[in-house]
Amino acid sequence: MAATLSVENLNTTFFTKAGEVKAVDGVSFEVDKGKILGLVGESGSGKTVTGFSILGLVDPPGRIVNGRILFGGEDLVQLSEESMRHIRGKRISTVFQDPMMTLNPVLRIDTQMIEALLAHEKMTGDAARQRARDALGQVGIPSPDERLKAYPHQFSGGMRQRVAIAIALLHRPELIIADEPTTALDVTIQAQILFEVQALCRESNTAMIWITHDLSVVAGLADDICVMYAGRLVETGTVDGVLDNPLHPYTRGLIGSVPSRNTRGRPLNQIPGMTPSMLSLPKGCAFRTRCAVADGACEEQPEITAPIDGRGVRCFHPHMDNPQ
Amino acid sequence: MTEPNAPLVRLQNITKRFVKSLDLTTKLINLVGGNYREEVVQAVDDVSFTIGEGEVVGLVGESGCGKSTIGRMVAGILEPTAGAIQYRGEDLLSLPKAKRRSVSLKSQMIFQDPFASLNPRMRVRDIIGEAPVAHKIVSSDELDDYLDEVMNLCGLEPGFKRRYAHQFSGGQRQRIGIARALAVKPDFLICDEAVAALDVSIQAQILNLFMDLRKELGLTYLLISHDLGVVEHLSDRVVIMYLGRLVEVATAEDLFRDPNHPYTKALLEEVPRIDNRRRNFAPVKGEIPSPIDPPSGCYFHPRCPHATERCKTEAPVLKEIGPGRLSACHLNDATG
Amino acid sequence: MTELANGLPLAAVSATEKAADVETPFQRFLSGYCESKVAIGAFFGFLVVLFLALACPWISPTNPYDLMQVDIMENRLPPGSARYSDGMIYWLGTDGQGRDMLSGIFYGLRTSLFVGAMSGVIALMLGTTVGLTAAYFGGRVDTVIMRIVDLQLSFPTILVALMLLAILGQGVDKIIIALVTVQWAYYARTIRSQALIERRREYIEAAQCLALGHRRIVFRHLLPNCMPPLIVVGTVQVAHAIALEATLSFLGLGLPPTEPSLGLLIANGFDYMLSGRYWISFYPGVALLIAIATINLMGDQLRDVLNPRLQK
Amino acid sequence: MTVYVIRRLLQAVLVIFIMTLIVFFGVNVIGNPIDILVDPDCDQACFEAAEKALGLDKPIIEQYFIFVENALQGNLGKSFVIGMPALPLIVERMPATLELALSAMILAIFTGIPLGMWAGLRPDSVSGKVIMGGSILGFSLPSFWVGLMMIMIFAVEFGLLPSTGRGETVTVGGIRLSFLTLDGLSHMILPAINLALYKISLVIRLTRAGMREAMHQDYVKFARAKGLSTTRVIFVHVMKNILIPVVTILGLELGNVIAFAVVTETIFSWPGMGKLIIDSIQVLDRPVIVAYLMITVFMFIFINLIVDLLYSLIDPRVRLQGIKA
Repeated sequence: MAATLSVENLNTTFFTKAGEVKAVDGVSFEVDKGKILGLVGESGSGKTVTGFSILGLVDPPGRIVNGRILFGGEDLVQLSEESMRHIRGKRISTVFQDPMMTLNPVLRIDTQMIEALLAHEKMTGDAARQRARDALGQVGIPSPDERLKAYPHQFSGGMRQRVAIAIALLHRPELIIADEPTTALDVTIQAQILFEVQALCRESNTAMIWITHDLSVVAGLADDICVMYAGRLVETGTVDGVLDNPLHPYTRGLIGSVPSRNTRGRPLNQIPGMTPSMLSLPKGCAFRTRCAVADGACEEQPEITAPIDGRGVRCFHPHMDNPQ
Repeated sequence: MTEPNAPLVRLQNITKRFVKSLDLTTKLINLVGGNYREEVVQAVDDVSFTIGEGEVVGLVGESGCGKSTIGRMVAGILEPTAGAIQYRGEDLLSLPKAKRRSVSLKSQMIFQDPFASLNPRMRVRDIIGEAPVAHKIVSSDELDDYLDEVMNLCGLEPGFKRRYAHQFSGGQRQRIGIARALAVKPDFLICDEAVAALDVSIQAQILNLFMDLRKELGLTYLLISHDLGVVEHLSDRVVIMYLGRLVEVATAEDLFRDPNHPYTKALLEEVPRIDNRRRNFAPVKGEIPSPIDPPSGCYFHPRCPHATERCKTEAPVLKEIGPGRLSACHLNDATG
Repeated sequence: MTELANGLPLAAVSATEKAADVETPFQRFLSGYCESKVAIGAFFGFLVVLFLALACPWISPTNPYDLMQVDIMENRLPPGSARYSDGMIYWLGTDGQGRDMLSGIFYGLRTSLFVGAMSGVIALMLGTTVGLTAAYFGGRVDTVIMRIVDLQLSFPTILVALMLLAILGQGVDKIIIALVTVQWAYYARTIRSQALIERRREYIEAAQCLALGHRRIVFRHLLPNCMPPLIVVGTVQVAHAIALEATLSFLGLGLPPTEPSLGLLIANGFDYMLSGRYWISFYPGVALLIAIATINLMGDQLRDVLNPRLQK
Repeated sequence: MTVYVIRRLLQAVLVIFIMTLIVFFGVNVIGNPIDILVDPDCDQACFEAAEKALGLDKPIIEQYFIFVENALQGNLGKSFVIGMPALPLIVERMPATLELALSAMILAIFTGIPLGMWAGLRPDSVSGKVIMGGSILGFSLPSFWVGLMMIMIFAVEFGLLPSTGRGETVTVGGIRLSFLTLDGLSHMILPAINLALYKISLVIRLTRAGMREAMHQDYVKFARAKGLSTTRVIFVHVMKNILIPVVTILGLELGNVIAFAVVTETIFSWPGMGKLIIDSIQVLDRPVIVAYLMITVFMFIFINLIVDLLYSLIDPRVRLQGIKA
């Protein structure tokens, strides 16, 4: 069975005044129907740009310089803006981080929902309103009829994010790209959203890419993980595989950095140094300068290898002494 | 965990109200029969707890629960509307001005936003060195050596003294903020979401720095955070807040092993954990109510799975339910 | 201690750092400003205007207000004509009284820039004081001050200035008073809103937490960070003041004929224009345009460079 | 919302009261009109008689109360010079000024907004840069000088357009209007453009700045991610967000345009209120000055009030605050 989405060797570069920034550098992954892929990385790792690249929404000075994005048998990179527009919102939809910013503050919710429907389907205004109302109900918004007439600022943060999710679900998309959708929310509200997203994906068999910096959220939600560092994928695999047996030193460091009940009273296993500037990455492996096991070999760029079945790691010295 | 012998800071019935008072027009309208009332936000409602010498107390709650307001009152940036704050047994608010200044210097705050918390027009040496010189902790001649010492302590390269804040990354900026606080030789650090804005790997560095400083300098911490992982990692005791009120106080061990209050339980249930895979999220229902218009009785009752009639009318008081454990829930009365 | 420090690549940095590594906010501002060639051009253009205005007693061919040097018979000569007595060229012609236009423009620039700068500086100081007071004290003081500011701003500047001058009469001091009156409110509003934003920022809270004195917080922490929008407003207002002064003088309400500004020169030419003697009004207008445009162009780039949203 | 309206109304009344004080006492400081009006050969008796006839012999406080009492009845005094009641004198001139001001505003809106949008959408294109350069020029051009140059080029050199007066007018409902006749329209072109020039630049800059800011907002990206067409994103999502501030500022600028008409009317001999006030200031015709000020104050307060209320109607965010307050 072909994957819903298959990204092959994607390169997105920003041509800034200060120099070229390879925000996404040779990224490849697949998402299957009904599966949730967690795309994990710290700020500046290129995870958001990856999402925008799939949607064809990379703004100048950035552009996709290389690679293929296969979706439903078509290469999205090659599609015209007009054909891309028919995919966006209909077959691939998105949820962004800050629900305060993603809904237009001066347009009513019904306007914003109905326009999304009419952009892709011919239907009467009444039918569209009906669909919008049902979608609000589906994501657990009480009294959707009244809420349709409200403006975004009349909703709480959690409710706004629900509206955004309702809009994303309007056309029953094949793929949802969710970019840190719960980061701005409180724990109890985050749990509600995660619960609903999970249920909706399972019901409708939608594939999803969940972009986040938070390993814990991915642990609870996703099936597979891709870890990004400085624009490159450094490790891929199933959630259990990667979190229980991380191969890349960066992934190991990242997991060790998360405070939890096991680390109580002990120093965290921190990664030294800072995230390098994307304008002056170290030659070869970008993680080299912060890595404990780096040696001369790392001055060359490592390729992704699969030392274990179903796993991928971009490292000359993957951590192998704990194979399960 | 033994009950700390000497409390460093004691909060007694602290209340903070923010009032948006009526303007002339609304008063005039009220005169002719209008019914406009002042908008009152009870940010902190009758909160009491202590922080022992050398202890790390975690203050946990969701947005709008008043945890930052408490931090700012303890740090002396805000004044409580009612109640008393004692520092080593001295009532901070009734001290004479000069004395109060020197006492409140002993409590320093680490802020959330590493960008907004450093003055962009000052060099690192002034950011860190201004206060110690102003308060005559060091003379300006000795300042350089002193700065080297403080900066080394915080993992900052002393050679960077002449730089401006914009030349540093988020993690380094946070270290500068910590150095600024430590430079006035405080006993007590209030960390208000001090790692929330940082990347995970940098966050770990700063958390380790906090632990090392505690060992090195015998500091006491009030750790304000929404992140239960961080709180569990560092705290000795934990205080849970909901909508301006205390909900539960317990040692970290007790609390995370056996939470008492339904809200605490819900929080612990729902915090995502790295060792918790593909779980079924079972969230608590409802929204966080607005502090302008809180529910009656127990503030948590509209969302509580165990709420009874009593919870709707009567606000539960914080009661001792075990050694060093307090909880504000009517359920504890029923069970024993 | 080494364990603490391992978060940083210490070895890579030498303990004594070179001055070049330290980028001051001013240097950052400068490199931002220099990104636009137009802005650099505007800056040098403005320097030239400023030089002409300052140095005019020494560089202008004649002193147009020294009656000894003016020959009333040589009035309304077109540009390029030569003086009868010594053959000096009137590059831009002469006006209705036979004065050299070029010299008149230099002197006019001097007056215009002086009035613009002077009123700008006074209005800035007044507005800053009032605005900071409002922001710092808040409450009733703030309400009263801001009501006055709103009131002032709801009336068109030209109208207020017109009325003031009608009351006060003509004169450099009078027009400066009028310009300050119509301008201070812009500065006050700008600094107040900026101060209210900055006051809530964490570095101010940090300073309070460090128990620094109020005066130190206001002048060392708050004020310097409120400057950027003030500078932007300042350039716009100075340009505006120069234009306004010229307009008022043109209407015969600004400066007296003894203190010729560019507006007055243009007004003088109005009468001759219909007979095709364009130069008496045209060239002073060009000079005025250059002075205002260079300031506006600089202000435009300043706005981009100092915009906090674009900084980071 | 009602509170908001009441609050604004109360403020307006207060402002008008303060303005009567300022205007009246301010204007009374201007030189003594008797000196100008009365024959220099006039003796003391005739001097006093003139003073009495004009009501200038009474204490100034009393004069003020008489002034307020009369003003409330619509009587703002008689012109010293023309001898006509000041109020009708000004009201008669008002349509000419309003006609000019409104056409300038319309010009500003219909050229400024499209140009600003274009420049905002393509900030780095040649056309975008030209528009911005033009707007800086428009911002910097002293409008009185531009007026002169326009007269010189279009009226003197080429004789294309008339440079003075209103031309042929049509009376509609007792109001004389120029823009309904071809001749009148040709008389209006130069002054209207002259008056509009600065505002066009302002609108371009406001629109462009708003456009550039809005284009980077997440809601625009989200709208695009919904698959909306570019036209819809720009003309619904972006436009509505920019138009709110632009329209608000323009509303407030209307007062400014009316005031600045003073200059344009003087240059083009347009027989409006502005020309009248300049003439009156020059002869110290106190009642006319006072009447003009009171009328403009009233007008500005009215305009500001309407704009504020409209603003709170068109911006949903303000509307909610109003309800809460």
